[in-house]
Amino acid sequence: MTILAADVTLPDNAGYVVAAYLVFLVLLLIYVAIMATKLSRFERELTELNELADKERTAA
Amino acid sequence: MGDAPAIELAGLVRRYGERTALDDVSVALPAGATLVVFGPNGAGKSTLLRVLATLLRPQGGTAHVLGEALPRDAWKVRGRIGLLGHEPLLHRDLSARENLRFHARLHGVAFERIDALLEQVGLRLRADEPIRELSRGMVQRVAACRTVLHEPDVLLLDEPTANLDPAAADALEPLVGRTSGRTRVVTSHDPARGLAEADVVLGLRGGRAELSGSATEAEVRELYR
Amino acid sequence: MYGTRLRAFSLATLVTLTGGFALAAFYAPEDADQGFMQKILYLHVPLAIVALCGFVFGAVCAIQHLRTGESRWDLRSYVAIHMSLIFGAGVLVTGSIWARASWGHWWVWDEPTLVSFLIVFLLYATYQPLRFSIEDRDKQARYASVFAITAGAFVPLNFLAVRLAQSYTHPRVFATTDGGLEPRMKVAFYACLLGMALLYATLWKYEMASKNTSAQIKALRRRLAGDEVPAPRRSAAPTLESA
Amino acid sequence: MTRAVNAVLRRDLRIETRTPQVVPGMALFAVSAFVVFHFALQQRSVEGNLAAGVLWVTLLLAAVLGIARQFVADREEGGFEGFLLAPVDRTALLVAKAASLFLFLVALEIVAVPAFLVMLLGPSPVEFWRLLLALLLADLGIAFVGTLVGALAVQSRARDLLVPLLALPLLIPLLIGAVKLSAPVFGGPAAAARWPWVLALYDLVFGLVAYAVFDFLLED
Repeated sequence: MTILAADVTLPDNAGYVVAAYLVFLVLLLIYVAIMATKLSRFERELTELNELADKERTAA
Repeated sequence: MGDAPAIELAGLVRRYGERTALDDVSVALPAGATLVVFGPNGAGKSTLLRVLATLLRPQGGTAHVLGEALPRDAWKVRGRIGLLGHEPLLHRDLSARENLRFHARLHGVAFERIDALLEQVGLRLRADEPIRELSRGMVQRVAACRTVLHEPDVLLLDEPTANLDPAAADALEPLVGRTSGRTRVVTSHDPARGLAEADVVLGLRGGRAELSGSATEAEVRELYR
Repeated sequence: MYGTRLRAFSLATLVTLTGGFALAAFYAPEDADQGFMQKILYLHVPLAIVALCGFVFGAVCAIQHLRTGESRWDLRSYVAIHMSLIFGAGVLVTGSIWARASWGHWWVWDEPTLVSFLIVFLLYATYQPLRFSIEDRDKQARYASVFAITAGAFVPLNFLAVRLAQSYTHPRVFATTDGGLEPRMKVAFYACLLGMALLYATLWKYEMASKNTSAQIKALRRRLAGDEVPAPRRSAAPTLESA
Repeated sequence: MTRAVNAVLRRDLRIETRTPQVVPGMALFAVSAFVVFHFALQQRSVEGNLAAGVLWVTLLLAAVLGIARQFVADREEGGFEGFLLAPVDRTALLVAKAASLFLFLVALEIVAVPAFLVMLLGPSPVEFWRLLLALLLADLGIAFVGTLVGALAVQSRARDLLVPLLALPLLIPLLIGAVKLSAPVFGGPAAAARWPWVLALYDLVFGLVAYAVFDFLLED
């Protein structure tokens, strides 16, 4: 039965440990991905604003 | 009280999130006088009254009501002002008398005054009916009773006679009209009638004071253009 | 400015967290009862402690916000709770994996710390819906702060009640961090805890810097668009006053 | 302070007696829930921990209904503003609202507890005072937390959704204490002596928290 899983030897349990650390890694990577989208949005917006500023200067 | 103005605003600013509802509004009103505020819908009239009523904090500039600075001394001002707005601030399931008793308890006013006021506005016989069974004009009369229940020094009236027929509007006059002898701030959409009762005029558009002090009817009409 | 010292924070996090995990893997001995899988402790418990401290930090910022009325404190509180929620998700998943490894079930109700954590997590999960359902910015910020303070007070009470309610049937490795762990385990554990705290701080700074940047860009856009930009305004879902 | 508490409390009770909504709604819900439990559990009667659980879950959910209605009249009919315009301490609103919620809960329990004893409970109750103590302490806690949650949620668009989402997790410690304390009444395991104190601590903490933060929910 599964209750006895605690007695199982190392190789079986190692999977769970690795899985737990993987979860942590995945969460971090998701965060990196979210930050990446934000960063690219900032870049796009700043480029756009820069062009806008250039136009204003030539107009003035 | 001396010569200190009853209401004094200097550079008043109030925002709702992104939108600026009042922008750099200044005005002074002597005690016992009437200030009429004109302006199209959304110009900031109601916001102005809510700031004066201590319901909204000013976010810039200074506001003094009855010599007390808002919002710091707001608690000293409460109880000396009466607000009559679009909402009657009455519970629909309770009768006029029960509603007024609630406010009388809050303000520490004796119940005898309730009967006197209801008599004065001719609602004594209907005082025990739930508010929801009264007509719009009657509700507004009860709301006027609520406004003056605690003998406020300053009245803040947000289009008190809007949607009322002339007879109903006249019934409010002795309580909250010019003859009540109180300092009054009234908002209005009606240039002729508004100017007739105004000692001081304030014209708002987009939160800014376009007219201040005195104005002609033509100038007021220009606000709505 | 929240970007300052961000690099130092990132490096410190990198060093301590990898160092901590390395200690946990190679230096700390295996647990006598639980064997290798006890190694989850070095991940799960620091995560949980840091997440809870983050919630408390959010409550402290919320108190500051109500006292001063400055929107930057609201932003700090928001970001703290936001990060703690992410960490909390990690806690629940790793805790569940540990329960599976050690007792054979994905979820056990007689592990009071984990159960308490679930309740706290459920409560805080309402934080964002609450914010989004209040339109007026000032009011939203104020109500969110009231929530953060209430929930902050709830955290210890909840742990107390849940712990008292449980019978101690299972061997508990980490409830007695001071007494139960042998010295080498302790070293590894505290290294991991420090690393995790640094990670939280770093991510918090990242998020603050990002929110600040987005507020600055918005302000710049307004300036360039030529509208008369009124003096400081409060802007989108909680961001800074774009000064 | 007493003057304002008195005014608000009287008004709330008057509204409820004039057009009864909250208390009958909660009571009806509780009785319906007992019927639902009967069929869902497929049992003629319950006892012990199960009985305590059924009773407290029902009371808690009924309380959530009451919490959601608590400030609706104030918001829709200008009760907030009417109160804020008066020269009174704003804490009075918290006290009055908590008191009225407390009274509504007592009224609910006067109906729901006998209904539970008759409809679902198997063994006859022993040491009934334990249940009364649990009800008293829990009602106090629900009154504070409920007033806070009600005021928090009433300004939001998703009020009906937020109230249970906020209130249920917050009330879990209280539920634990109440169930532990009242289980012996229905033939459950004996309760440790500490549970009344845990409940009292809960009441104290949330009473203080509500007192500290309530003002900020009223400003505009």
